[in-house]
Amino acid sequence: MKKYVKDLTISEISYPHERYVLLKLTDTENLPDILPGQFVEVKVEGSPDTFLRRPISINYVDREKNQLWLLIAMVGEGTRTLGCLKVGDTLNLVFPLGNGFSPMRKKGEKVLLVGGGVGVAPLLEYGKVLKGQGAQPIFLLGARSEKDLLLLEMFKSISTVYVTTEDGSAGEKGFVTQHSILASEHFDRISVCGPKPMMVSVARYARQTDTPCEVSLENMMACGLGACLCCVEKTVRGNVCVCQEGPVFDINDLTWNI
Amino acid sequence: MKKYVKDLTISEISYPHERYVLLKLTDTENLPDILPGQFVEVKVEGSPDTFLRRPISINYVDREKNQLWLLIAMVGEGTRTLGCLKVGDTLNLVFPLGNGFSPMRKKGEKVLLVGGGVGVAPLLEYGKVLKGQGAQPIFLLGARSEKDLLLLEMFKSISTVYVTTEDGSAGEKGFVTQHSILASEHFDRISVCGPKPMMVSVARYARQTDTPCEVSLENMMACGLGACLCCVEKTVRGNVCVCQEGPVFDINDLTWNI
Amino acid sequence: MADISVNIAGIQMNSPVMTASGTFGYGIEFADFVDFREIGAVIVKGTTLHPREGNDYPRMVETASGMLNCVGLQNKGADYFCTHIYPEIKNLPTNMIVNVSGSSPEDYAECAARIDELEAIPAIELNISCPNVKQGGMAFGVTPDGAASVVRAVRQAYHKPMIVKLSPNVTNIADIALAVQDAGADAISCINTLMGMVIDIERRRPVLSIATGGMSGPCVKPVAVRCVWQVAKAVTIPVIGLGGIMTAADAIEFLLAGASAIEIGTANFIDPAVTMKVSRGINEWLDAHGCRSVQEIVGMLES
Amino acid sequence: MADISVNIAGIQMNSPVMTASGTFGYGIEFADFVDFREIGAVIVKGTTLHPREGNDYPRMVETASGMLNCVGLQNKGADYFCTHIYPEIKNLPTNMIVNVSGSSPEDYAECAARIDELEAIPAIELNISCPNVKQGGMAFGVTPDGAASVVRAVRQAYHKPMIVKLSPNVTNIADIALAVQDAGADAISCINTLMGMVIDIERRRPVLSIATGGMSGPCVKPVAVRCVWQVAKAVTIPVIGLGGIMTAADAIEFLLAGASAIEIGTANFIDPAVTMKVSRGINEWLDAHGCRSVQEIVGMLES
Ligand SMILES: Cc1cc2nc3c(=O)[nH]c(=O)nc-3n(C[C@H](O)[C@H](O)[C@H](O)COP(=O)(O)OP(=O)(O)OC[C@H]3O[C@@H](n4cnc5c(N)ncnc54)[C@H](O)[C@@H]3O)c2cc1C
Ligand SMILES: Cc1cc2nc3c(=O)[nH]c(=O)nc-3n(C[C@H](O)[C@H](O)[C@H](O)COP(=O)(O)OP(=O)(O)OC[C@H]3O[C@@H](n4cnc5c(N)ncnc54)[C@H](O)[C@@H]3O)c2cc1C
Ligand SMILES: Cc1cc2nc3c(=O)[nH]c(=O)nc-3n(C[C@H](O)[C@H](O)[C@H](O)COP(=O)(O)O)c2cc1C
Ligand SMILES: Cc1cc2nc3c(=O)[nH]c(=O)nc-3n(C[C@H](O)[C@H](O)[C@H](O)COP(=O)(O)O)c2cc1C
Ligand code: FES
Ligand code: FES
Repeated sequence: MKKYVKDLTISEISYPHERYVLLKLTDTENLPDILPGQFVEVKVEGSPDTFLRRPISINYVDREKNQLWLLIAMVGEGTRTLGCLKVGDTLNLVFPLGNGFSPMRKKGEKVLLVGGGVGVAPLLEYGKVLKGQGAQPIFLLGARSEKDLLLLEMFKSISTVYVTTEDGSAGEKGFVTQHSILASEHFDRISVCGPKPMMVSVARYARQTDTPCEVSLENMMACGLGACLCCVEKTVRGNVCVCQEGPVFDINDLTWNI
Repeated sequence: MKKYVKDLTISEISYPHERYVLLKLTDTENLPDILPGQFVEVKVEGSPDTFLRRPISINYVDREKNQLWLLIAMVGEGTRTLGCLKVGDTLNLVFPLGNGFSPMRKKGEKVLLVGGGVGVAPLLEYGKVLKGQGAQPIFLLGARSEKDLLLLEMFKSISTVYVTTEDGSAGEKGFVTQHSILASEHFDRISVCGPKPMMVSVARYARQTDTPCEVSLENMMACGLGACLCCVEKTVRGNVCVCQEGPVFDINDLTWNI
Repeated sequence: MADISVNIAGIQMNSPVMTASGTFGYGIEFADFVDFREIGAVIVKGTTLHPREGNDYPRMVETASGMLNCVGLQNKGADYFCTHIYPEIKNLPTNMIVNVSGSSPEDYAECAARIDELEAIPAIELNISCPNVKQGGMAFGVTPDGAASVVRAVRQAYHKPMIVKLSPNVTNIADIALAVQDAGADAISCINTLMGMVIDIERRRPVLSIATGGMSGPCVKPVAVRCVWQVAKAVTIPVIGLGGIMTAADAIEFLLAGASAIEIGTANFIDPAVTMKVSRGINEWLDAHGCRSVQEIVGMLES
Repeated sequence: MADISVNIAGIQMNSPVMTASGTFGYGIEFADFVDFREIGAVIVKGTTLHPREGNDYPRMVETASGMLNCVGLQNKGADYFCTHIYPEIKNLPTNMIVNVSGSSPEDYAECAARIDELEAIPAIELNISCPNVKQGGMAFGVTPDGAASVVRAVRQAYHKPMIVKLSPNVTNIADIALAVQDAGADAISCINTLMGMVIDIERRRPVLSIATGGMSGPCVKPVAVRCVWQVAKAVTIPVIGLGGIMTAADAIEFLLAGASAIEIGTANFIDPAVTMKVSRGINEWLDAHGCRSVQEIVGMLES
């Protein structure tokens, strides 16, 4: 897939949560082809402590408005600087990067999309695309408490959403792997994005139930292009670049202890 | 004199010229004692290329409003970043630094204050103070053309202003040292701030006419406190720190070839 | 338009701008961003005789105006390179130079000998300065004798132009430069990374898997310019300068310091099109300063 | 409140935070900003036996996240220090340590002997690593033998604690550390500046008057942490870490790497109160992490 480096203009900004910012970026030309699960490398201007670009998943692609959305957790200098941008500012992106989630494998398949924290970001686009292809995506989103559930209405507009919160303020109380849906329903496959411990426990569940499962990793990156070999993950084929052969991996390719 | 490091708030911003910004900063406490010709060291936030503070002369002190003015030429990354600040932003200053211009030496003395480019900055405060002390300051300001004359009305509100412009668009055509006032009037002493070649030629005139003369230097500085010894100027007493024993020097102390 | 072509030890280049090994993959990763005809050479990933898995993750940490890496020469070995990668890159329209590493002079020589057979590879860059492998090049690269022994061994086995890449982590880089010149190097490139360390204070351990790593990026530029200046004064063979170059102005600094060409590494991560832009920027600078060729400024410091 | 007092080679300090030589004048320049009781020591300007005018202006240039300087040890000499400066600073409520330089072992020793007589100076720091004077310390500091010869000479003449300051511009800093330990050093401080160069491309000449200068500031921190880690592993005497420290978190990095105390240099130019703030910040960090004293973290890297 052809990659681009270009400036997109921020046309909308919202703050779904005090620690998160949602940037809607508009391209002057048509947006290029993008697969769900791919990411961008963002250049952060005006932050002396941010030298490298920052990898951010593509949250949603709105072809009608020619918009690309980024949902960003403000965790450090770089992402906080992104959170201070204003409508009309431009953002320089290298994109689209990485492999993306699997496309629909069979018509009508039931795919459970499990997200935690800001890991929900790429699942929105993925759910939309799967549904468009004729699959049946179902979301299972975990958060600390109700207010930490991000873009819930958007997810609901696409498909069924199950929720767990650690404090029980919304959905079922507990972690995603404790949700009753996992016991009561069968899924053709699972895709997960979120904190590593969450991904590990979902992968464990998948392995136990013999469900195909892919996870989206967030290794530290320098180039995002497969050139520097900094972002490697150990796999059954040896060290591979998460930015190029990932960020999405079949759990059977990884050497995780599950 | 006691030095401070503190945040002042920008209460007014104007652009007397496309390449200059005038910042009026307000202190929450009373401004400390400040001598004309002293300077501040400004911390520039959000500019990855600006590591050190930037020395800027104190342009004017408005005790009624508790304001300190900085007149800044946007020449590089640091000063351009200062030019993008907004009302309400704060600026961290270390001040007041340096020795300052000579106070009035005798009642009614006629002091010629010669400024060029952004070098006019400290002369505004100096003229005001001299006048207040009972001296007779007279300004001679040089610029490339009429539009490059900065804060002219402010200068006029204090005392007589003579002007030269290189293109003749205002005042007499030529350099400050060519102004007819130098031939026609006698001055008790001269103070100069501006580009080095200008200071050298005024110093030469002063030497020829036996007029006491002081100049304000702009050597590159790191600490501004006399600690690092980076800003030295050769003097008859050896290398001395411009930030501490200057920026104002009697021309007889310097080893300039005049 | 000024003439920015250069000839480095017999390798004719369209531009003095090359890519630094380990930062540009095999070139193809940047095909969407760079017109290869506009750059002088692509220096590909460090290649060793045998395959290497490299160091464990994490291999990278950001620093003030730069980064540390400890990739540790991950690559599939010389044979794999010759049979699988070479065919894919040999027709890229620029000089494809292979960066060669090893753990003994014999190792280096054997690896170089394999590359020697590849027609479309006009030169190698010998990395005797990688700080990230225990038994790797760094041990050789830091003494004049060690450096010379590797270069002599490779010189026997390799018959095309040989660039030798030096480490800045030494007391006297000019001595090492002289030793590798005497041992048969055709050109010298410097600098490789500066050895550094970052500690994660919350976890109370080094961030990088092998504790230390090599620092690169704008933060090292003054050290690199100094090294190039010292080396260029000492040797008669061409010097290729690198370390922290982000802009054409940075590149001009190296050329004035005595470099006949330059490489760009870490900056490719910030802007994948940077090599092409710097190449054009050098040309514009030369035009604006009335220089007809890049040669007119190499080493032209006033004194 | 944790106990942040430290004892470095017999010098009792209220805090592990000292000021780095050449960046804090004689201390008095910072009297309006710093409460001296809150810092461990002020290490004053480099002092030499005879007065020195230092290098010509320009002596400073900004770099990416740092700066280069080539002050060149401007000072009025040991006698002037003893008669004019010492009386003014001897009552400052902290340890006043004199940084001593020279151009021969005898020179160093004679200068140190003068300082030995000053009751209120509890220690000296021997600068065998200044990159900015031709005939200066750098030549000694870069070989184990050279370094040891200076330290031995001074050890004869000076009877109080002696800190020896090392250069990072060497192939193997641990070797030099061992040599100065064997020669009688009571503590080691590292690093001094990294040698670099910046070229003004418009004027086609080096910005600094003597072409090269010493780099300091955040850009050198990873190199400094690595040096401290290497030295602390090699020696048994205390190590004082410095190079690019701006915050308490930076200081903790050095302590974890094995430094028993730290110095702050260039950061004083950005925030004249930084030493006091870092000292307080270390205390807060220790409290927040359940440590009762700074000793609990010195060298405490997990492996
Ligand atoms: C493929 C990929 C997709 C991502 N998608 C998103 C997304 O859609 N939304 C989002 O908010 N974040 C996403 N991240 C994580 C995001 O890149 C980091 O949060 C960001 O780089 C932190 O930058 P900073 O300057 O704010 O923080 P820093 O000050 O650099 O670091 C703050 C904290 O974040 C951690 N961190 C820094 N960089 C990374 C990284 N690359 N990966 C993981 N942790 C890191 C650090 O270890 C540190 O604990 C993604 C990461 C990857 C690799
Ligand atoms: C005592 C003193 C008082 C000053 N007062 C004023 C003032 O009132 N208003 C004002 O606009 N400027 C003043 N200056 C100059 C001002 O400090 C510089 O213009 C500023 O530091 C440039 O910073 P920058 O990041 O924008 O430019 P940089 O990118 O750092 O440099 C741009 C250009 O400015 C030159 N420059 C950089 N620093 C200095 C410096 N310290 N002195 C002289 N030239 C420099 C560089 O050589 C370069 O050519 C004063 C300087 C001193 C020493
Ligand atoms: C991620 C990474 C990997 C590198 N791998 C190699 C390598 O395999 N061989 C080599 O000679 N240099 C390697 N280097 C060093 C660079 O080629 C270059 O010498 C150094 O980064 C300084 O240049 P820069 O500041 O422009 O990056 C690597 C550098 C980085 C950042
Ligand atoms: C302007 C300046 C002058 C210095 N003078 C001396 C000196 O006289 N003696 C010395 O041992 N170190 C001197 N140094 C080195 C510092 O003490 C310190 O080792 C170095 O700057 C690294 O620390 P930092 O990054 O915190 O500044 C000087 C540094 C600077 C920036
Ligand atoms: S980030 Fe460079 S290879 Fe993945
Ligand atoms: S700027 Fe440091 S002594 Fe003047």
